[in-house]
Amino acid sequence: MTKIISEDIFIVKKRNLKNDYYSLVLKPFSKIENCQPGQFVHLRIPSASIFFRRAFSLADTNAEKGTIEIIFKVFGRGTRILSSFRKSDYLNVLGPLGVPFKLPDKKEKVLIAAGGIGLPPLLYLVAEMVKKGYNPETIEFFYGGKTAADIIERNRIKKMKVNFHPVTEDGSFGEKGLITTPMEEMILENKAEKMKIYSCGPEGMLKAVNELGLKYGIEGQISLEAPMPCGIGLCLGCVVPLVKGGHARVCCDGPVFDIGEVVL
Amino acid sequence: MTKIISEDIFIVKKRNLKNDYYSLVLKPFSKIENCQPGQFVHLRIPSASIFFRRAFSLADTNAEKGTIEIIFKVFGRGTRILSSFRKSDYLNVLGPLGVPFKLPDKKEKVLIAAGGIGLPPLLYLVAEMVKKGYNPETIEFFYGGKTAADIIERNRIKKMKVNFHPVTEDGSFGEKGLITTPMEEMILENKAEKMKIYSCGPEGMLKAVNELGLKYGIEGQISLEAPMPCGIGLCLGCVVPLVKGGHARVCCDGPVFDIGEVVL
Amino acid sequence: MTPDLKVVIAGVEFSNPLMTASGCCGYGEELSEIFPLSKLGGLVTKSITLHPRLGHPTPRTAETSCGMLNAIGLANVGVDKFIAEKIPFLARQKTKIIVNVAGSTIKEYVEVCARLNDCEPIDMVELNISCPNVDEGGMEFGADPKMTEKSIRAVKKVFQRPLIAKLSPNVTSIVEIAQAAEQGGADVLSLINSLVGTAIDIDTWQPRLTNNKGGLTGPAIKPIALAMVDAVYSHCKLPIIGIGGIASAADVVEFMLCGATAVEIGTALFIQPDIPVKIAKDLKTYLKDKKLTSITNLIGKVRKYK
Amino acid sequence: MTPDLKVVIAGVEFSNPLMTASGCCGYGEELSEIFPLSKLGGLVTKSITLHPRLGHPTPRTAETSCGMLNAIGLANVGVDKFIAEKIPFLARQKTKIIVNVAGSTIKEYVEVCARLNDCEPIDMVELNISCPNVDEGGMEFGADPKMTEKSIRAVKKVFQRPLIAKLSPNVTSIVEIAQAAEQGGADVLSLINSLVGTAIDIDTWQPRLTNNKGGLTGPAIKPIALAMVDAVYSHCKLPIIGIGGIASAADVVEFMLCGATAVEIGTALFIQPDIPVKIAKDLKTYLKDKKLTSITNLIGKVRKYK
Ligand SMILES: Cc1cc2nc3c(=O)[nH]c(=O)nc-3n(C[C@H](O)[C@H](O)[C@H](O)COP(=O)(O)OP(=O)(O)OC[C@H]3O[C@@H](n4cnc5c(N)ncnc54)[C@H](O)[C@@H]3O)c2cc1C
Ligand SMILES: Cc1cc2nc3c(=O)[nH]c(=O)nc-3n(C[C@H](O)[C@H](O)[C@H](O)COP(=O)(O)OP(=O)(O)OC[C@H]3O[C@@H](n4cnc5c(N)ncnc54)[C@H](O)[C@@H]3O)c2cc1C
Ligand SMILES: Cc1cc2nc3c(=O)[nH]c(=O)nc-3n(C[C@H](O)[C@H](O)[C@H](O)COP(=O)(O)O)c2cc1C
Ligand SMILES: Cc1cc2nc3c(=O)[nH]c(=O)nc-3n(C[C@H](O)[C@H](O)[C@H](O)COP(=O)(O)O)c2cc1C
Ligand code: FES
Ligand code: FES
Repeated sequence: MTKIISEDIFIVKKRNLKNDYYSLVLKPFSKIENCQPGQFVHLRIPSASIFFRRAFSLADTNAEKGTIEIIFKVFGRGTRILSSFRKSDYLNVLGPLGVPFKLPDKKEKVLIAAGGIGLPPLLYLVAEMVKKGYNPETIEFFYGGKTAADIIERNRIKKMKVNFHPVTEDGSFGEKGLITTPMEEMILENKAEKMKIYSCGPEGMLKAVNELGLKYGIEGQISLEAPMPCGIGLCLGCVVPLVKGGHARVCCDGPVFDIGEVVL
Repeated sequence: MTKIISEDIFIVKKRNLKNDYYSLVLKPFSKIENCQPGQFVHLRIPSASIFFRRAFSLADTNAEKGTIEIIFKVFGRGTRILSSFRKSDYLNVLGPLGVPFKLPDKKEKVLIAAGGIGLPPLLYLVAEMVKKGYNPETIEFFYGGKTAADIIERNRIKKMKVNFHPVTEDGSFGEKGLITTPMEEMILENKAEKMKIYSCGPEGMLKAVNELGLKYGIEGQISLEAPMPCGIGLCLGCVVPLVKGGHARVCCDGPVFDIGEVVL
Repeated sequence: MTPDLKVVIAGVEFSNPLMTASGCCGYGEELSEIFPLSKLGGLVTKSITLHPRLGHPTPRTAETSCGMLNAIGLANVGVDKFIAEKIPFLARQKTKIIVNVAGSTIKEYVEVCARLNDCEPIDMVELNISCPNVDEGGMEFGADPKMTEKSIRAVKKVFQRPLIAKLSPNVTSIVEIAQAAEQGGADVLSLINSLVGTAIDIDTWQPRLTNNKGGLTGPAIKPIALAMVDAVYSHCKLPIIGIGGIASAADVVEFMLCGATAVEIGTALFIQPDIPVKIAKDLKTYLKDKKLTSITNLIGKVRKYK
Repeated sequence: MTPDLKVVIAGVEFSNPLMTASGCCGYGEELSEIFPLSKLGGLVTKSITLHPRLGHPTPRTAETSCGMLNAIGLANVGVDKFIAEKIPFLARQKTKIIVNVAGSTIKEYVEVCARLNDCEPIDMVELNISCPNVDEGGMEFGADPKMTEKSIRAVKKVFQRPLIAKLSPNVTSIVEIAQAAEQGGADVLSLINSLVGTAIDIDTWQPRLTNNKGGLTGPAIKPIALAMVDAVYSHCKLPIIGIGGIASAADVVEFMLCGATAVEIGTALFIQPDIPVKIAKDLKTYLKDKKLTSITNLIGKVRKYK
């Protein structure tokens, strides 16, 4: 049995979450049992101006219903066209792809660091942890955006009963500034505890989070983006340099890497 | 004011006429007042595998509603994708294009010779004639297809009260054979009358109709098809040789030509 | 302040850098039913030859992935009829008129250009030394530096206004050909013409073109054209007109950043005949966003990696 | 009766004419998670060089209209690690193994091929004398008939199994290069490699590739590749492996009608990694419809216009 499949699956639910943010629920995905948080799917967008597939992190899966969810923001041509798709349209999905997050020990404090459209894989990670019996009170959910409009799915996060720390650059929702400031405060206040960081978001943020982890010796993982022609390790188009030397492919050696592993 | 326009217009009605035959009604088309039978529109089909526009004869127009109708048969990639479009989708339409049919004298007997998907422009022509007060009894509507399934819009033809002569190659509907046989009989029976022929259909049929016209000295017009990259006379990709020498562009010197004018 | 789209090439001022490419706008009449030709910086006519030509039989175009093949075969009315019947219309249009000239011998080029020299409304001639669709020569001129230089030098003697050499991409080094054209006295370079290609009908096993092969054009070839403009700009002093797959303002910006002073739009006209009007509008918006006052600020400004 | 997809090239039998192209299937491991490699006639590895290479920094790919640009820069593990770590996996696959070799000097090609000669599971070597993405040479070999002949002759001395010369399309006459390769002793020709191209980011004004330019591949280039296969088939006796934009069974049929005995599929794998399996199935259907018993009935059977 192959581990990865490419198949046409249907949009069963489409939601416009806020402004340019959308959620698509798709089914039936044959490899639903293989999916883990941190993995992504590669979608083919049938249009004249789109040649490559586009990568989207799994934002959730539902094994009983056979559904997967992706959440995206309209960014360029591909996502614009994707946002025009409707319920009962189908898309060709290749996946699940990439190396998933390694779950923390149950005793550890977990710092989630989501930035902008880096949210989806972390939503899935936390949902999975809660489902697996992790205590949501040990999960500190930092989520930063430019402005209030970039903090989506607030109720979904609150429902998971984690400690929610929204941060916006303009202070229009939650704390004002960048998430690394309250994160560093949290780290300093809880020096005695064992902690793990999980992060996904814009490059600048990942860099800051990576440094934070290195500075305080906190282990954790970050999920990277890269241009991904194939998504499965064939083309070598998505490489990042490794601290130990050499290159790693973001699509199949990642997208999840340990803090301190890659040169950012 | 330019004579031709390119604009996005909406599908307001889609009908699956029979098997692979579809009708699309589109609006609002700004140049509706300019449209005449024999003219066509050039549709852009937004898809990765379709580069050129595709030409479709006007099958009807409704000036009050601002709608145009096209009727097509799924033939290749373009028409297959077109058949997947739905109500409220929009298409970019370039038109109206080409030289229309010249209407006959009101006293003349009119022989319509439609073959397969050559029907749409002739439907429009006859509807327009009836609207303009031509006596439908003087219109002999020959319409040939491979089999019964290829004779579409029968009620629509009957409602126009013309003399309907369906012909199928396998005899599954109407007379058996090719339309030129009953047409020739009709010509021989009505030698005394002045007649005009209007035809659109597959190449072989047009050739036979053209010869019929020449043989009996009956004037008329045929509407041709050709590969049409631009549809407006820019590329010279659609030329046919003329009997008098030289080339004519099917898209803008045609698609309607006089019997005896082009080398078939 | 609205940004300025004006560009000057070999002393001739164009109201914007957008021209229609040879063979893609006939002699302008049809396009003028879609938009006023004054919206164009310039119009380049279908290739004119000494004698009228019918070209190859239909099918002489074929659809390909993001592009097309054509083997029209230089169908045109011939220089005399062109001057008598087409120039009067063109002369009335408020746009620059560039006549594209093709031939199968140097003598033919010279003869056509000599007649055009006496025709006042013509602003420039573009020498098609690169058409892949005629057996008699066309292509060979453009593939051989010596022939390129020689033919241009000969034409320069009889045609007094600016001369554009239109280069073929079907060569090992377009820079070498560009330099030969410069040597021969060309005032401007335009590139690229179409790339040799073919397509087969898998039902009939026949080529999709009666000429068996043709020229590939359209968005498919844009990256190739862009790399060639970039290479020629780095090795030649002449102003460049970029051609190949242009279908948007973004494409025009790319070509200008790589060194083009103006562009020609070909195949895109078949898909969207009013595209030059939209591109001109979008270019203004782009320049405004970038806080640039003149489109000439873009020319050759690509910021290459070291 | 199921039609036979088997083809024989230089004495080696392939279960079908479908191979994966160099640089588009790594060393086979990843693809084997999508479908069993036995479904392929053959697999062509990423270019192997004497020493390991990291290639150019990211971004080293860019999307284009119906195609892509890449300037990976021959990233590979080097011949020693390839033999030690990749060959054991490849040897277990029930498909033909073709190792693509690149170098910047003839000596390097020879050294790599000598080591591969001792490596039993390898069925053929494909000499990449045409990669546009390295400054040190690659490209020049393939653009110059003399260098082509010389490098192939040198490799033939050390590599005893069939040798494929992979040709560059960035030349005035690919026929001339093909004949030089034949002269040098190549057993098979494969064509085409990618076409030099570039793309610019109009926001940053930087090229989309850190190497400033790259190679254009994918459906966009298919008509060019097809015309080159056709030209080489008409002027050379060697068997041809067709490459360039193949993404469907129809594409394979076109290439074979133009003279290819087999094909390599590259970029299409990135869009639809299981495409070779679908193509093999569709080819059988096509042959059945056409009442042909063997796919070899297609080779060179294009019915050209006179
Ligand atoms: C592992 C991973 C997970 C992701 N998860 C999400 C998610 O959950 N939600 C979300 O909104 N976004 C996600 N993204 C980003 C998403 O793929 C981008 O939004 C998308 O690529 C931008 O696409 P676009 O077509 O809208 O923009 P475009 O402007 O069309 O593309 C952006 C630019 O990137 C280039 N590009 C796009 N795709 C590729 C490619 N595959 N290879 C090379 N160049 C390319 C385009 O050519 C263009 O220049 C993820 C990306 C990765 C790598
Ligand atoms: C004036 C005119 C009026 C028409 N009216 C109708 C009508 O009313 N109803 C109807 O069903 N059909 C009509 N057609 C035919 C219709 O355009 C064809 O069905 C269509 O071109 C086939 O398209 P396809 O995409 O389904 O097939 P495809 O298989 O995609 O195309 C058929 C073949 O023709 C080629 N081709 C398609 N379009 C072009 C082009 N523009 N230039 C060059 N080659 C091209 C394709 O490359 C392909 O090889 C008309 C054609 C013309 C010229
Ligand atoms: C149908 C067609 C006809 C053409 N005829 C000519 C011609 O007569 N002379 C010429 O120099 N170029 C001719 N060309 C080439 C174009 O001028 C242009 O160089 C080429 O199409 C690339 O630009 P594009 O991709 O924008 O179309 C023709 C192109 C097409 C598509
Ligand atoms: C990402 C990428 C990497 C490539 N690397 C190599 C290579 O290392 N050696 C080589 O000979 N060709 C290489 N090629 C060229 C392909 O083998 C093939 O010749 C070309 O892509 C055309 O085929 P296609 O259009 O099917 O992709 C590469 C192509 C791509 C897209
Ligand atoms: S995207 Fe192709 S190797 Fe990662
Ligand atoms: S289709 Fe272009 S001239 Fe007729």
